[in-house]
Amino acid sequence: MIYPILTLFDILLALTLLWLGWHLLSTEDIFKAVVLFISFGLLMALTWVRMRAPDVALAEAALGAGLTGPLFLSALRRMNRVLKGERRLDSDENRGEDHAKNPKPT
Amino acid sequence: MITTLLYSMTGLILFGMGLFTLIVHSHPLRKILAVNVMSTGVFLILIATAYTPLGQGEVDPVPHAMVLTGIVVSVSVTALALILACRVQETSNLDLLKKKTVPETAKESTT
Amino acid sequence: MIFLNVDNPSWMITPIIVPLTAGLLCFLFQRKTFAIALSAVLVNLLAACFLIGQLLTCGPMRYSMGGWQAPLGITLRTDGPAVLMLLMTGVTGFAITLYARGYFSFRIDDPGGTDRHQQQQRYFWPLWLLLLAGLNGLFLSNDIFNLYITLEIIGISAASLAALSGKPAARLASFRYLLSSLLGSLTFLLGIVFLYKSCGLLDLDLLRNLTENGPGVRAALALMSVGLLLKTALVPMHFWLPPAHANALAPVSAILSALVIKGSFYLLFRLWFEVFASSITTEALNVMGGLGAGAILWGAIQAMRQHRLKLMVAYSTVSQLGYLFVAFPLSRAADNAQVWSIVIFMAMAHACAKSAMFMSAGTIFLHFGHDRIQDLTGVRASLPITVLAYGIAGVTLMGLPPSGAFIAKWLLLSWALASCQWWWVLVIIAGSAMAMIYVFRVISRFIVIPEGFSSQKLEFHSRLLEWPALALALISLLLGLVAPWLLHILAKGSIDLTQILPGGLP
Amino acid sequence: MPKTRNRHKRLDGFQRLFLLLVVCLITLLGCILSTIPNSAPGLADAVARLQERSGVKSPVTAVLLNFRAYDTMLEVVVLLLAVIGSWSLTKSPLPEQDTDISPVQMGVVRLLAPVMCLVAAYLVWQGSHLAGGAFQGGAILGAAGVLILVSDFPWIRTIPALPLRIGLVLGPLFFVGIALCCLFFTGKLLGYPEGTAGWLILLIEAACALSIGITLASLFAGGRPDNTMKKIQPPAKHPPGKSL
Repeated sequence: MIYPILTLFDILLALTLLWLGWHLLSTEDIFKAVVLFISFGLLMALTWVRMRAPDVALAEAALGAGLTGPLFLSALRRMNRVLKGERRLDSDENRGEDHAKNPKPT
Repeated sequence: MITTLLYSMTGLILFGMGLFTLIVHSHPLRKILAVNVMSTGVFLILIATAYTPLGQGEVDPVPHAMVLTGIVVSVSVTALALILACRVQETSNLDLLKKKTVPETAKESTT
Repeated sequence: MIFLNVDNPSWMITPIIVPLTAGLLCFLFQRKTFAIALSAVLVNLLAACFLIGQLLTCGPMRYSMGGWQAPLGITLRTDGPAVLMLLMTGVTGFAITLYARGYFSFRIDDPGGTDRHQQQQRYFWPLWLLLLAGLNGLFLSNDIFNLYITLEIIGISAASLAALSGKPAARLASFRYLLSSLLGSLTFLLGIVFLYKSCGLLDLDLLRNLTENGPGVRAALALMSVGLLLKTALVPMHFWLPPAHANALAPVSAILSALVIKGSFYLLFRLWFEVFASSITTEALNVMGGLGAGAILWGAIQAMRQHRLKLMVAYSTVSQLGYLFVAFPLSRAADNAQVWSIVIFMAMAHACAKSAMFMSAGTIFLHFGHDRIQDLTGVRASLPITVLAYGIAGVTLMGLPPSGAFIAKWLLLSWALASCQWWWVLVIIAGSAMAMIYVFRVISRFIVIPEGFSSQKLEFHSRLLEWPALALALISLLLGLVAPWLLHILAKGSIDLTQILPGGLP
Repeated sequence: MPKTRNRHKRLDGFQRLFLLLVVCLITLLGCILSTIPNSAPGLADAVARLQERSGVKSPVTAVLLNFRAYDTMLEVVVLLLAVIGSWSLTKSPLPEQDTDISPVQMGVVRLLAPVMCLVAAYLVWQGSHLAGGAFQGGAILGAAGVLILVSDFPWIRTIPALPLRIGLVLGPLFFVGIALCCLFFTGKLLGYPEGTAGWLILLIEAACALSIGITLASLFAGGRPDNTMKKIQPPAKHPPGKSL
């Protein structure tokens, strides 16, 4: 009977999902969180396969891991660059004229 | 049935964890991650609802279509939120940077 | 040409498809965007009027997308509230489009920072038109998952619009707005999941006919309500609204305050009083009324304390939203069409008045370079029409006759007295009195002309900056006079249960 | 629940209260969720009954692009909206001189990108009978785009804005166009004429996959392309006069 094995697999998968989810949300290091998030996405793809949703699994694998992860990583890099002071200079950035016009709301 | 329940609960707990993190943590990236985890939780419940074990009939495809739609929506919103967060970060440091690099900003303002 | 018949339900897709296509074209071409946008909003307005006519002659209608009937396919429907909200969006949207044209050309003609303003204008039009399409889709849709997608369209475009001004404060506010809006839609989606799990249906008509009333449906309703309340910014969840609305560009503030909030409120109201009317308890209604009362008082108090004009107007939005929710507990004393009439009146009057107010505030900001209430003396000399528009819109906010808000408040008061719930009377009167204070506090500044004041700034004058605001303010004022006509539409379009198909597939 | 394990020390009063609230809420929702009887029929039967009229064999594709195609149409617009929003926020920060690409990476990208495009095309094509479709194909295309963007080929910076915009709008506009054509021919928006559903769906999927791919890549690029098109130099720390 395949049923108990499958249930065991389900429980393991669910616990791993929860564990990953909790860790990615609570680690101090954002980079680590993003990496955990990518693996979380891959595990989700596995879950979708288990739930007999191959379409969703394909989309999750491609989008969740293949795109959201890089998106987060590039945003993280961009933010770190800001923190380090190597800010990119835009020609369309605010020149502070609106600052002059509006004092801080009280 | 038990599978549906198990995965539904997992999804619900993921939703709760995301909600908690979204409100409590202040880092913008963390907030966006939290929203993603929340949405994954919701999708998991929906897919688990549609699940029927092998050999007991077809899986309901409508929730699958809904989740596909939802995943794409959540990716696009995530991307927008990330870019917005970067811009917030960049411009909120602007005042600080201005004091440090006065000549640069002066040059910049000639455009 | 069979589909050009007046009674063809296909007409109801016009307000969705036309702004959608126009928005795509605006993004594609980036030239002549104003012409595209203007024709789109004009067609939209005409379509709204046409749909009202169609409703009056043919009654409420259903339209199945792609010919697939209800349980599986997506249906749209028109009824009284929906077409009136379409009309509200059409009128307000038309005026806002004209104003936005004036606003951006003023900013672009302004020396300095031209490129930035051109960029703003370039992205404003597609975002606004797609937002309009999303709103119209929300008003017409009859499918709960489709409603979720329209909510997402509205949320994303509204947040992008709010960030358009490029100020750091606006970006931060927009980020918060986006996150709140996301949280709201996710909660809404969770509600849909609960609903689908317990009913297996997505169509609102079929859901209404369902007798099942278990805990699953209640939980679904609660989740969806919380999500929508977050998007509507009822008081404990209003934190995102004032900064987002006050820091945006003036036309954007008008759009956000007048239309975007009404979208989610309309959906909430429809869910409570139409779809799940049988699951609603008196306690839940009282909770909503209590929150509404809190919103009225808290928003008004905050509005009185503000030093910046746009923030004040934004807090006044928080306050005015409260009246919409006070109608909830009083609904037990009235029938369905009456509750709709009060809410629709209030929403329409507020949409026109609040957009007029934000437009006036924007014009004043453009001409004076700031909006500190303290220093806005003598605006009357430079911008008499704007001040007039502001004053008339203020009359509506206070709820004086003959404005539409007066009718709504009058109905609210009479129901409260009829059902012996006098505490609502106190709240409504207090809210109106405080509205009077915060409106007059600003107007008194505008009107006073200090000694030695010279109004030399008139060379910037643009008609598009002033007249749309005045027109909207006048509409909001005169809405009370056409009240019987609006009531007729609502009564005509009230929900006719016999019309609904019993879940038949083709 | 592992919720409280790690952060006991740093939770202040509000956070504890909120944690309690969330736990209560989730427990309540969990109880309700577990009591919902699994009796709701869902829409699986309806889909199965109408499957052969949809023109495709895969039920999910049938739902996405025929029965509930209106949802999908709006949802493609949501994607586009995200791009418009991001373009309105900022310019793309991509060009950076200091990333030097190793030849190995170059070779990998040169090999992988066409393969991914092929996979994407295959996914779109097989969407009519197996798992796959516009979103999956578009996602793969987008991933290919991300790969190319990361490798920082010099020609990326010279992509003019107009073709990019055409690529972005193509999918939604094509979808709306087909919808309106259907309205013209059958009197129903998105009601495909008899017998043409399969082809039309494939066409829509191809256009949408292309647009979704470009959309996702643009989202990764993180902003609007520079209209000046001369930006071979990195924008960082050079006088902006040159870039205009």
